Amino acid sequence: MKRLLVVLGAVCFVVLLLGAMFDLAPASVQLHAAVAANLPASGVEHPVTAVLLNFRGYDTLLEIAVLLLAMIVILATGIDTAADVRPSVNPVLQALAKLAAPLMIMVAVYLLWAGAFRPGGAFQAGAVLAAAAVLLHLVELLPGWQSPSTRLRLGLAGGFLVFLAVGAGSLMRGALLEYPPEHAGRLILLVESGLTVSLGLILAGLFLLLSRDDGDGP
Amino acid sequence: MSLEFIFDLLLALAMVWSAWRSLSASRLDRAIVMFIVFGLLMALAWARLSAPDIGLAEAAIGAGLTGALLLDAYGALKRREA
Amino acid sequence: MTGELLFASVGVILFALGVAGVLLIGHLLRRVLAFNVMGSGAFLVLVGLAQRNGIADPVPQAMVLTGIVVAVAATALALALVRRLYVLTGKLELSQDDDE
Amino acid sequence: MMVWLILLPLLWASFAFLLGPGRGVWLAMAGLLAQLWLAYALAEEIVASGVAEHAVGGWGAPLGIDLVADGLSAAMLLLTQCVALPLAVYASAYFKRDDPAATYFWPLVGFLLAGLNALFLSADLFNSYVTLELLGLAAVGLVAAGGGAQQIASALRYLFATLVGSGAYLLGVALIYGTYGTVSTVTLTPLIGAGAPDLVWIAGGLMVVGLMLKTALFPFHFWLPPAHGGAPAPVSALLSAVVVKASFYLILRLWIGPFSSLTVAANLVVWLPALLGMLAVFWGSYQAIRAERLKMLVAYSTVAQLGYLFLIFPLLVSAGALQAVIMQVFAHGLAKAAMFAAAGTLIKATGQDTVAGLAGVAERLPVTLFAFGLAGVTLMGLPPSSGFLAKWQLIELALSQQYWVIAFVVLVGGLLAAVYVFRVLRQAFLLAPAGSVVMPVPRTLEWTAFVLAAASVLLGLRGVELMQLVGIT
Amino acid sequence: MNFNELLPLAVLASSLLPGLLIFTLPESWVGLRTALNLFGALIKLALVLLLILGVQAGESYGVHFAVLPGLDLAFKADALGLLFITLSAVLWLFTTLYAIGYLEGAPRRSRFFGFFSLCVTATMGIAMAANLFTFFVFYELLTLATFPLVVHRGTEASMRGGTTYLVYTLIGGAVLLTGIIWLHHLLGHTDFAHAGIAVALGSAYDGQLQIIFLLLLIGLGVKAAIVPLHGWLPQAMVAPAPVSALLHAVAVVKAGAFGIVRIVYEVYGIEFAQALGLLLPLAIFAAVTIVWGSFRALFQDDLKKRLAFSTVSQVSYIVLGVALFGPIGTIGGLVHLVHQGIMKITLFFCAGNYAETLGIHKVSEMNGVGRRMPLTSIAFTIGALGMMGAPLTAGAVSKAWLIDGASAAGMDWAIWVLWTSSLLNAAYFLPILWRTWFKSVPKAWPGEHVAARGWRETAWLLLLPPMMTAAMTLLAGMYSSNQMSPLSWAKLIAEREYLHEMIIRAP
Repeated sequence: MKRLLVVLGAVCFVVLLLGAMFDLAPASVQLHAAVAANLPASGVEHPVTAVLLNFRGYDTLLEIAVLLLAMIVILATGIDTAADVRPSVNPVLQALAKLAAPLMIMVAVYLLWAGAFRPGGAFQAGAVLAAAAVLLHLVELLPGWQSPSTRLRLGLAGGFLVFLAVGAGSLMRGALLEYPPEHAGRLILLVESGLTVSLGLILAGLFLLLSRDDGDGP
Repeated sequence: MSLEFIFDLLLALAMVWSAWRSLSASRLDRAIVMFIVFGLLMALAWARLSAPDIGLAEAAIGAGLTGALLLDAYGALKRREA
Repeated sequence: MTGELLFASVGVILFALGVAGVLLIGHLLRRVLAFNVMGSGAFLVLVGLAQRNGIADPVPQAMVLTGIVVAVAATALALALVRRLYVLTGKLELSQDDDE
Repeated sequence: MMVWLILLPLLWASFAFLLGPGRGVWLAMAGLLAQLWLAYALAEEIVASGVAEHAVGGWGAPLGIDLVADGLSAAMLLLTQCVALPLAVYASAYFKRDDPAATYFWPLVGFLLAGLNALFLSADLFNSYVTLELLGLAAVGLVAAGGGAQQIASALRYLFATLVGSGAYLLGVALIYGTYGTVSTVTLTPLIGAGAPDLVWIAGGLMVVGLMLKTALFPFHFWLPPAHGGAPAPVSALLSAVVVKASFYLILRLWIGPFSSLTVAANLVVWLPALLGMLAVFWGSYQAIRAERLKMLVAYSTVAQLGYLFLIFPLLVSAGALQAVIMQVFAHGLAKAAMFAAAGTLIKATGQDTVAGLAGVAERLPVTLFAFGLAGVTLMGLPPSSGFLAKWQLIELALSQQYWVIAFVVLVGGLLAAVYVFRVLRQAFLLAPAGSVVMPVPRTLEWTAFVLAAASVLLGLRGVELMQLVGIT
Repeated sequence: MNFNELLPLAVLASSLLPGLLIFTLPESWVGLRTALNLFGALIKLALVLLLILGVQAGESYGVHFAVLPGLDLAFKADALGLLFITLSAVLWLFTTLYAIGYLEGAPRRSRFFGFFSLCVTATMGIAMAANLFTFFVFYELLTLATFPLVVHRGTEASMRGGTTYLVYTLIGGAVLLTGIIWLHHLLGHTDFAHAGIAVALGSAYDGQLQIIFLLLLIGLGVKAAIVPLHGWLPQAMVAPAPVSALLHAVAVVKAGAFGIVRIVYEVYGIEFAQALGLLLPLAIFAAVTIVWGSFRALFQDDLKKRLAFSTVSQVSYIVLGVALFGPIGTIGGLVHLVHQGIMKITLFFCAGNYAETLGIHKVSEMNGVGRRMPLTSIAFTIGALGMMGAPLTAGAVSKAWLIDGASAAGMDWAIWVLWTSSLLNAAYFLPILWRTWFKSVPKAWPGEHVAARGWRETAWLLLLPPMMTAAMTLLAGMYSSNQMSPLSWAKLIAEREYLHEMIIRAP
């Protein structure tokens, strides 16, 4: 009964929405034009990065807060250490992973730097860093986390704190996250570097924390 | 109907199909694999929507990390069951 | 119909599929999948509909990037809770009677 | 000034995280005290010089994000900080050392408050989405933290409800952006006219329904009682007092802001939330009346009290409706915080979470019971309390529109509240059965609950300033 | 804030502050608690005296605060209010003394006296309210503050009584609130004024005003125990004796009756109420209550229950007086507000004494009690005679004015009602008196707690208050023409209500 109702509702919803979507007048506000017009003042050349870190940088600030928060919630939910044994890993794989990890870090740095003028940026770079960590974890070179040490916590929150500091600093001089055009590029790079490290750690942490009940030591 | 549009149409169908399978597959591991496939198709779609940034992020985070998390969770469940 | 609108339509379908999944599926891991499908649907609508005239618009793209990160955070959180529940109870569903 | 209300909790939350598990209480106290002062100063500034705005990044809407603080947001900010500070004091005494629920309590509270404050200030639909997620995940985390199976299960239920809610909201935002090319409420409001395309109606419906789910309006309330009833008392208090109000606030904002021409155009639409609100009042009260567990009773009372908020929608056309609803928000916020805090103390002292186990506590814990009673007075809407003023305003508005049914529901709802409040008081006034043990509890727990309850009553003697503040738009 | 604004607030504070302080006192601090109680009661009495003198000298006392825009918490001390204030302040002193004696050594006294003081504060607020909003605030506060007193004993029986009390009063409160808000909506304010405020609306609103009157009457009728809304009062007799005194004489039923007086005179205005045809139904309700209450009292063996039904009947004398269109009936009703309080409190004090000293709860157990407890029994007899309207008592004065009022208003049937009630009063009181004085002493009392020591048949704090109030019953009856007597005040008030009918003939 419930199934039928939900399916029926979903179908009606799709039909209704599709019907309404197809005869739409052009939007009255064209933000891509505004983005293009203000791009020179944003400090970066890639419009998506400009929106992410300058025009709507505040969204990004809160979004990093969400990510950090999810990390903390996972930490707070309770640690349990049920031990079991994982099949041992092929040493060839380990060697490959050791080779791949530095490469991936280089890719991350490239993506971070490239974000200023072409697709890429802190998110993608952070994701690659995280992927490297996950890889190392899978071949048992990096243990799962128990409860993070102070240094690790600093790494996790560091990027967010840099972002916050930049925000607070700009707020004291004017508006929140208002970069002076001449320093905008450098400030954004600073924020992005911090974010890359922290994002990498947090994203990796999400994985490493979740897989902690596989019995690896701290 | 241009070639591009046919490609888009096929992609769209594949996305809906993979999403459907990822929710309806009877085996959980298949469902997760289908979901990762879905994520990769999403990345393609983003590329088609001239949004390479999202495509990169979707491939790395949406399909990659989420997939890894799901597979790991699946593995943990399996190990516990055993 | 442009490719953009096509993907927006796919988004609508995916959203409906995802919501129906969250409502109907009892298995918590699958429910997480359904939530992700739902989110992807909303993202596709956001970009597809905004770019229906074929011009790339960085603003919704940036929003989707934000949304993806939020979604992965929520997914990780959900998985952590699901796994915790499984450790504590051995169950992967929410029973109906634990309301009271 | 208003931006600091967002940055400050983010700052102390991150530093509390850096300090490590279980740490950060003094950081939080200092931060909360500063926030309270900021919220007060903001309210003063708004009364003196009108609506305050802040263009983040200096760009201004629609390219950038605007923060706007009018009377409504300032009032909500004030309530949030007013409730949060005493509850933080309460929590610091509530959690024992090494309590697993307290490992990362302070960072989570900090993020929660940042989310709330950011939500109240945001004038951007997408930004509101991010704040909603911040808020929702922090709330889920607080419910789940260190809990047993029951708590984790209710946290999961809550998580899926809040995620589906914000998902629907996000799709609505997507449709709005697609239609108009902007998500700034300031830019949108003049653009959306009565003749808006169907898509906008769908978008509005999606957003409102999603937010109703997050506000736990009947019949979307299923997740609230287990989550609020199962969490540690300070968390339940915070969630019931302000967190559910945040999504309601957003509905209200949409209703009187961007979607105002739609809601004015459709006479019948206003009755849908009101109808659900009425059902919520009855259903929530009924469940509270028959609840066996004390915290469940209080949680179902929240379901009922949230119903009152939705009665306002048919009345919004009259002057003074916003004032009435904000008075109700304050009344319930302060009183419910007090009530959950008092319930937590009673449970700690009696060692059991049942209404039946309360016999004799009137003698042993008079201050706590008094707090519970005063909070109950506010919930019943009896004078002199803020709940009474809210009830008065609601009924008068209903009479002026000749919506008898609303006046009737408000009155009957008050009587039903009396049934469940006095159910508790009656039990507490009974003589203690022989051999019952009441453990000593920290004084702080007793008095923080009392302060909150007293505030909810005293506001009933002086609501003029608050009403004046809310009137500034 | 000048003196004339401060004085009403001081009257409120003189019981509120001691009450709040008492809540915080540890149980064992008997001395300080007693001191605070008496200090508050005496200060209040002094303040009330100041008020009386001031009002007689033509001063007006009032103060108001905005609670919401357009909604004021407003107080004034006018002649009508003062009548009630004085009654409550005086009786509060006696009740406090009595309660100190009654509860000696009992548990939970801090809580008891705290709520006790809150009750009196609420009563003062009701008396001094200058608009219906303020009236309602204190009216509900009274409900809340009396509940813990009614259930003070903490037994299941007291809980049942307390629950019944709440069900009646809270529902009544909701109905009253509806009426008040409706009126506020129509008028934009609810300030009490001589000759009423409702008349300003014009005839288009007559129908609505009639409905509002009914709502107000139901709301107030619950506390005034008008039949069929009286069910809570006999149930509430499970409360300790001082609380019964409070309920029956000082505060609760009086608040209802006083509210009806305010509504009729200062919201609708007696002329307008008559024009709307509201007074006759009111009189009929009152008459039914008078007869029904007396009738039910006949069959109660439980002494306090018999007294409770007697209250049901007697309070409606006040309502009847108000409903008799004309100054004489008004005077009768108003003076009975005071007289009933003095007489009924005497009776409840005495009933408490019997119960506390000898364990007597039932009429059938009262044989010969006059010889064991002569002073209490004398006081009881005076009170009972007063209730019957015997000459030289306060009851005689009220009844005479009421009967005259009825004939002046051309409502001769009301005279019959009053006579019937007097006969019934005699029928349920005289057997008690006969048992008390003329039956022989039983071998043992049901439960003798306090031994007689010389003339002190019981604790002196229990003895003093009923003797004082009994004396007042006689004084009010014998010196009714004195300038400070309740009757003179009632005349003063009636003169103000019927400005154009200044000549008030003595009966």
